[in-house]
Amino acid sequence: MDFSFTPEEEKFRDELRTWLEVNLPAGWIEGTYVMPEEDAAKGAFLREWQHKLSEGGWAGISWPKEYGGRGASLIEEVIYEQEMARVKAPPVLNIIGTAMVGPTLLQIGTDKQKEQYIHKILNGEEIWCQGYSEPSAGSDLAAIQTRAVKQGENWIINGQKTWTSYAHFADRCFVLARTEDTGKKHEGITAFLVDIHQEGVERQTIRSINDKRDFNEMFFDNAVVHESDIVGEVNDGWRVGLILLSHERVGVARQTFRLQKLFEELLDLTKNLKRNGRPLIQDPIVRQKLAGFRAETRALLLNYYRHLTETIRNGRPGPEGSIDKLNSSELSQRILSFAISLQGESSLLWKEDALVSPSWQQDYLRAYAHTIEGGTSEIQKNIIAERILGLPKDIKY
Amino acid sequence: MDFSFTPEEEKFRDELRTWLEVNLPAGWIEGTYVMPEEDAAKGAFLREWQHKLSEGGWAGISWPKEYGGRGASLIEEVIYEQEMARVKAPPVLNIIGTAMVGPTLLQIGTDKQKEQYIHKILNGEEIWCQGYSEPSAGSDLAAIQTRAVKQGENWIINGQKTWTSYAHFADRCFVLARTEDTGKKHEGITAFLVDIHQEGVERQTIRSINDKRDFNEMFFDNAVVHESDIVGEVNDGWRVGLILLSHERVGVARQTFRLQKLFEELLDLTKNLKRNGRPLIQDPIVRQKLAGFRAETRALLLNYYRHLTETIRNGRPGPEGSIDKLNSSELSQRILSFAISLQGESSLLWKEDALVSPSWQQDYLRAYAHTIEGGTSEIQKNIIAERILGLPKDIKY
Amino acid sequence: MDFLLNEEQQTFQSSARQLITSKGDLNLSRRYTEGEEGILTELWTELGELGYLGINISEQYGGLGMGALTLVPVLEEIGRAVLPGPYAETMAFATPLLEAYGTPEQKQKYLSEIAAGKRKISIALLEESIDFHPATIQLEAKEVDEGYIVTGKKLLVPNADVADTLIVPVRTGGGHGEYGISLLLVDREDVEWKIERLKNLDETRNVCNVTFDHVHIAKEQLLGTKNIAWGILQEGLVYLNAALCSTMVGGIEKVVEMSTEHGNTRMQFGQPIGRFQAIKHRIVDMKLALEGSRSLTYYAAWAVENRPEEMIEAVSLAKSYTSESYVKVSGDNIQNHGGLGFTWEFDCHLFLKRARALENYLGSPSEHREKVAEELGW
Amino acid sequence: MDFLLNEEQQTFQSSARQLITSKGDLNLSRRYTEGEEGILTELWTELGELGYLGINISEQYGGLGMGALTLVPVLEEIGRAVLPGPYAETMAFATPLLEAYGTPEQKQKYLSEIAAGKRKISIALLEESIDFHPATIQLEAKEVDEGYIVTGKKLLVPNADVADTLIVPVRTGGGHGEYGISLLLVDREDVEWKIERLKNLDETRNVCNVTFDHVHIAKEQLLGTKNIAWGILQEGLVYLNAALCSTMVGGIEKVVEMSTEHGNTRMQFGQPIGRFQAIKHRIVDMKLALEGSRSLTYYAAWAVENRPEEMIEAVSLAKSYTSESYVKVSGDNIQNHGGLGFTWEFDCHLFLKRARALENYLGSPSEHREKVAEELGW
Repeated sequence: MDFSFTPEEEKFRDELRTWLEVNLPAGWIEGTYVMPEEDAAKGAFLREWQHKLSEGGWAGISWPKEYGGRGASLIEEVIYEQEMARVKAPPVLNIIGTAMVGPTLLQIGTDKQKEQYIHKILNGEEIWCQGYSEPSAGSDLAAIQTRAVKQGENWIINGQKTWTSYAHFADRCFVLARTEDTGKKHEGITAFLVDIHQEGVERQTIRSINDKRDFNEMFFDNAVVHESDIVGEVNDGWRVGLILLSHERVGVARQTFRLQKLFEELLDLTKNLKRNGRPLIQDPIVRQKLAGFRAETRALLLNYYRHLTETIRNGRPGPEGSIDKLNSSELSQRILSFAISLQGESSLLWKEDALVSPSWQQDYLRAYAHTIEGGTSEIQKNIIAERILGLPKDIKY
Repeated sequence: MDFSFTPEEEKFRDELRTWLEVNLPAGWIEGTYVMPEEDAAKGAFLREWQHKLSEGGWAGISWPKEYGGRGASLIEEVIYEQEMARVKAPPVLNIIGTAMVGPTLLQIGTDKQKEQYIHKILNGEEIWCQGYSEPSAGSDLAAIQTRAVKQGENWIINGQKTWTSYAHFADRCFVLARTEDTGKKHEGITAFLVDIHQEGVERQTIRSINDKRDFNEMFFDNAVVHESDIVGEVNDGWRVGLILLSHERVGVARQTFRLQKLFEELLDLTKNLKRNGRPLIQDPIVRQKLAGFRAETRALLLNYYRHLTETIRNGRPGPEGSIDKLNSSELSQRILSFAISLQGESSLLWKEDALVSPSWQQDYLRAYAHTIEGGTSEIQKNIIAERILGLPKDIKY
Repeated sequence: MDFLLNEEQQTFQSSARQLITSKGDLNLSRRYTEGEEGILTELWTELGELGYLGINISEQYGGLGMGALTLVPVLEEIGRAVLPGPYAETMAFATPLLEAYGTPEQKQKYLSEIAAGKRKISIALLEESIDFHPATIQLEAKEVDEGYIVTGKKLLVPNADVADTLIVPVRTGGGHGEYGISLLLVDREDVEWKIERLKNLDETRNVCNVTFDHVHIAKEQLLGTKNIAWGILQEGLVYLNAALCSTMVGGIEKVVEMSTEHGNTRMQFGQPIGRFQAIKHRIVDMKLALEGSRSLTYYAAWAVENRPEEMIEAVSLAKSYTSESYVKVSGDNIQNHGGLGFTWEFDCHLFLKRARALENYLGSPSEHREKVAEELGW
Repeated sequence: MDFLLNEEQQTFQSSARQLITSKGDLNLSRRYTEGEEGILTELWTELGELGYLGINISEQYGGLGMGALTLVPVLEEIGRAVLPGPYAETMAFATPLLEAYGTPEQKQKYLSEIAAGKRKISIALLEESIDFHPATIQLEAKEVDEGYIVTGKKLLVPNADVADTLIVPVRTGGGHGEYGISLLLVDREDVEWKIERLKNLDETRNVCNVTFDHVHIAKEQLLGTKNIAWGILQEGLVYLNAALCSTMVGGIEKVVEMSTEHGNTRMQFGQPIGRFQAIKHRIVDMKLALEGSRSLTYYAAWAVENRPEEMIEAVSLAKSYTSESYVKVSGDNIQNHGGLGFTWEFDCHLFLKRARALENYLGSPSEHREKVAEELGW
């Protein structure tokens, strides 16, 4: 066992740190600068951050050097997530492009696709979103009802996608649509690269319970896509979708590191808040809870390192990522819920009237989605049961 | 709402209390007299107690007066359970006979059956047990594989039953056996009254994790039963079994009342045990746990009263009994587990070396069966989901 | 032995539900949060007309002269629809205290107006420290010839923006102990108070900071005896906590129904999701929380009316159990609904936010558990 | 970055498992509890022959000269089979203390014999109060010319009936504080002690009360410095707690496997019961507990060897988390097995009982949590 990083890895970390110090908005790390709320300003802010990342060479670090990436190792990717979590870096607007669509096109895209899209993904000129989920295809991912029909050289898409992050700031969308009915739901799906600046595509933001609008519904009404914008083969889209997901090499690294920091923030909260004149951290009941959460956040991190070691040894990530995903999402809910309880009667104040920092209330509400998005906790449990433990699959219906 | 009892009901209670004071073994209530462990002595003790109950008219209180019962009302039955729980009365050896087989025969038995069995059930002359569970028919109650084949006026039974309480002290057994294969597992079952003092029946006690031997496996190897000992019609045994169970009118009354007392015992434990020189009850963490358990035991009792009120208003018990069963079994496990933890390094001492009283360790281990016997917690949840909430049934396989 | 609502109480429950449903159910709250504050006045008038605002008010003041227990069904319905407005504070705090300690003039005025749906009352309790013990009550009420001059601030006052009257614990004597605390009835029509409406998660229930700047309160507005009102206040808070529990039970019940409905109708993998035991058994756990909350809460309400010697324990047991259940269950309801539950447009979050708002209001769950311990002499 | 056992450690694990399996796995414990105490000596000899008793003993005494981390795989296997005997006490308490504080003569004698499988060592810690702080150590060791006269009683000493040596904290000075505590090595071949074997749930691990009646201990038997051994004792207990965690991880792992196996094979309603999400997801929760326990425990063992500044926190985190997990998971395993799990003949209960025995041994989960808080300066 060895928890150290090589000098090269530390150099990579230092370089990133230095870059972040220079490039993060003034006051970001201290928490005095807050990301704008209003759509236009927020979009501008995110584009600007994307632009900086691209310029600095921090947008697609795992991309090959010849395409403008850094050819980062797995450990470097982990360090990247660690540093980004440390400063609670702003969200990456083009994450779908840089982390998934780009690498997928590099792997299986046509020359034309590479030429047309790759460069603009990395430099942030074109923002991508993804169209997987549909109102009827939530946990049942493959139950896609959006249809594409061939018409000459084009395909005509009709249907509805939902929960597409940042679609309202995006230019293009990776869409899975049904192109044939074989009766088997994983068959007959095709992957399209769709220009969403067209008449046939409408976007509508979804207001979330934390009063944010980061997700969208997308409506396709005779949207047009040229056949050259099909990724892989027609009717082979399910496999293409899996390839896309396989580029998520570091799993829930960011959330895992974020939770380490969250625990420190919780600790500060208990040091600063008082009940009956005494800091909460002196309350034996609170101390028990804190030590319990400390154990769980450490277990999360150490599990992550153990699974990472397995990934390194095996050359690719195994299903253990589901364990980390499940743990991190459930734990974040419990820690944040506890942090809310600690704030007593003031816990319900939010936004500019929040007792301590509005991020507690925001993050708390946002955490309710953690156990839903990216595969619900129930789905993760099925994956762990079936793929790790070898328990029977659910009845196939 | 009204939590009082009528003068008649209180008179019933007083009569029982007085009787118990006279008839319980000396030192029983104080806990200085402990039931013998060894089989023969235990059997004798239980027979003696059964005999006393029968003589005192406390063996089958809900039986009609003409058959020697008291025709007790539902509330009187509840009071009976309450008083028995209060003194932690010894188990009733012939409970299967008095609470289930007897009432069933009175309801649907033949005249011959009534004449032959009823009297000896109530007076404790013949002890009954029940043969429902089988090694392959646990939660899947109807998956009975024990078979009975007609041979002249007799039926020949082959198979195995398990988890029959006190079968080693019993004389007769209510047995469900398969008499026809229709392909539907609830069909083709017949209910038999079997004399178990015959060559074709063997009994073997099961040693439980608490080192007790109260349950049995029963092996039927060409056991013989006369056709006059069939209850109800041939192949109608599943319905007969349900009738038998329906005589359980007061649900988990005894356990519910027992838990109220258990909580008081837990309280005493925290008053008497010290850590670092201070009674545990002064530890804020322990106080929180205690108040939490207090809420749960009160909720259990009040739920019970609410469901009882519904039973009285509707004339018969509904599926809410499953809520009480689930809650009481799970809660008893948690309370007892906590009581063990409180005993620190000494918690593992048991039997005559137990730190406080051996009953803590015994009851703790015994409680692991509470969530299994009489329908597992998982089965109770299905019943609550399907029969109370109206959620979909599990897939039928 | 009878532990269910009686027929009359059941009738109250179903007619309250009918009224609220007919007026739009959860849409009432929605509209209120979107600025249609007039619906509250309208609702109040109708509640008054149907007698729901006079349940526990003496008949001589236009009420029905019933006990706290009969409030239970109406409180449940209020909570079920996450309705705005200080119903619990008015009926379960102001009303019983006025009945018990009000002067004949106060009773005449306030109780009649409450029963008629013309007066909503809230309570302005907290000050700089959000702790709750005598030392924290420091709002100065300086005695002058004709009454009191009140100066200072009360924090996190629920529904202060819609209340017609605030009951305000003030300090008229002593320093930091129980002695010296008095209750004042402060009416909107008589005096000015400055309200700062705070942004809070539960937009169906506004909380405000209230500032009194040399406000003159007539001495007739004293509720109970001067300087020794701490005990009265405590008594009122027990009643109010019991009532809050009933509103939470109503919310929990609705949430269980929502999850059940969704479990029966939402299809995934070709099955209603309520067939999957992960969902199915979770809804059962929610139902168990409902059963326990309702039983403890019924009993607390019954004890308030019939067993003063058990009342404090019963209410604190109910509050700790029910408020934690409500938070848990309303969160589970979001999970059961998946993405839908995370949207503002769908109703799941209304319950979670109300649960959070009530969780620590007038004592956190662990404070109530400690109170049980003290009350039982542990 | 590398957080897994290395190849050598993995080899230790698989060969230890092979040995234990070949000798009967859980049947070893069964036979031991049924009176065949000879199997322990036999097992110990074989463990010695394979080097498992010399892992962390210097090569000059016949050991392998490795660190505490390399004990982990063997400890896991010991726990997996719920084996009897003081392996953890011998290897993770006595050995490191002897290595660090033993005289050359002590090292020569004890370490060589441990490595050869000829000496099992346990620790006799508790006295009348089962609390654990300096004041509770009152066993008097009166200094005489050639050594100490020890009189009194130690309680709940694990494996005292099979240990060849007990390490006994005694009081050689002071009153109730840390000063005055010394450690004595007490050998069965030299002195007599009276053993009262106690009835305890975990019959695979006997605990005894040990009485010393004017027992004379030679002064060469003092381990470390007289009067100031409290710190040494604390250090040893940290090592021992880390080792206990590894044995628990082994037990948890086995329990998860048992439930998985049963879930795949036990049929009810025409299906393997592991298809029902109630069972399936519960086994997943058990697996999660295993993962967390193993990670925290690996890290604790690594910190013992590599990060003394984090060691105390790491071990207490691991102990609190792992011991609670073990109790939970071994109980769930019974539930998953239904009636079968409730029988003495089936193995489920062995794990539950071992979990209970270790839960509070050398600090309860909540005491360890409080220790974390203190260690981190909260």
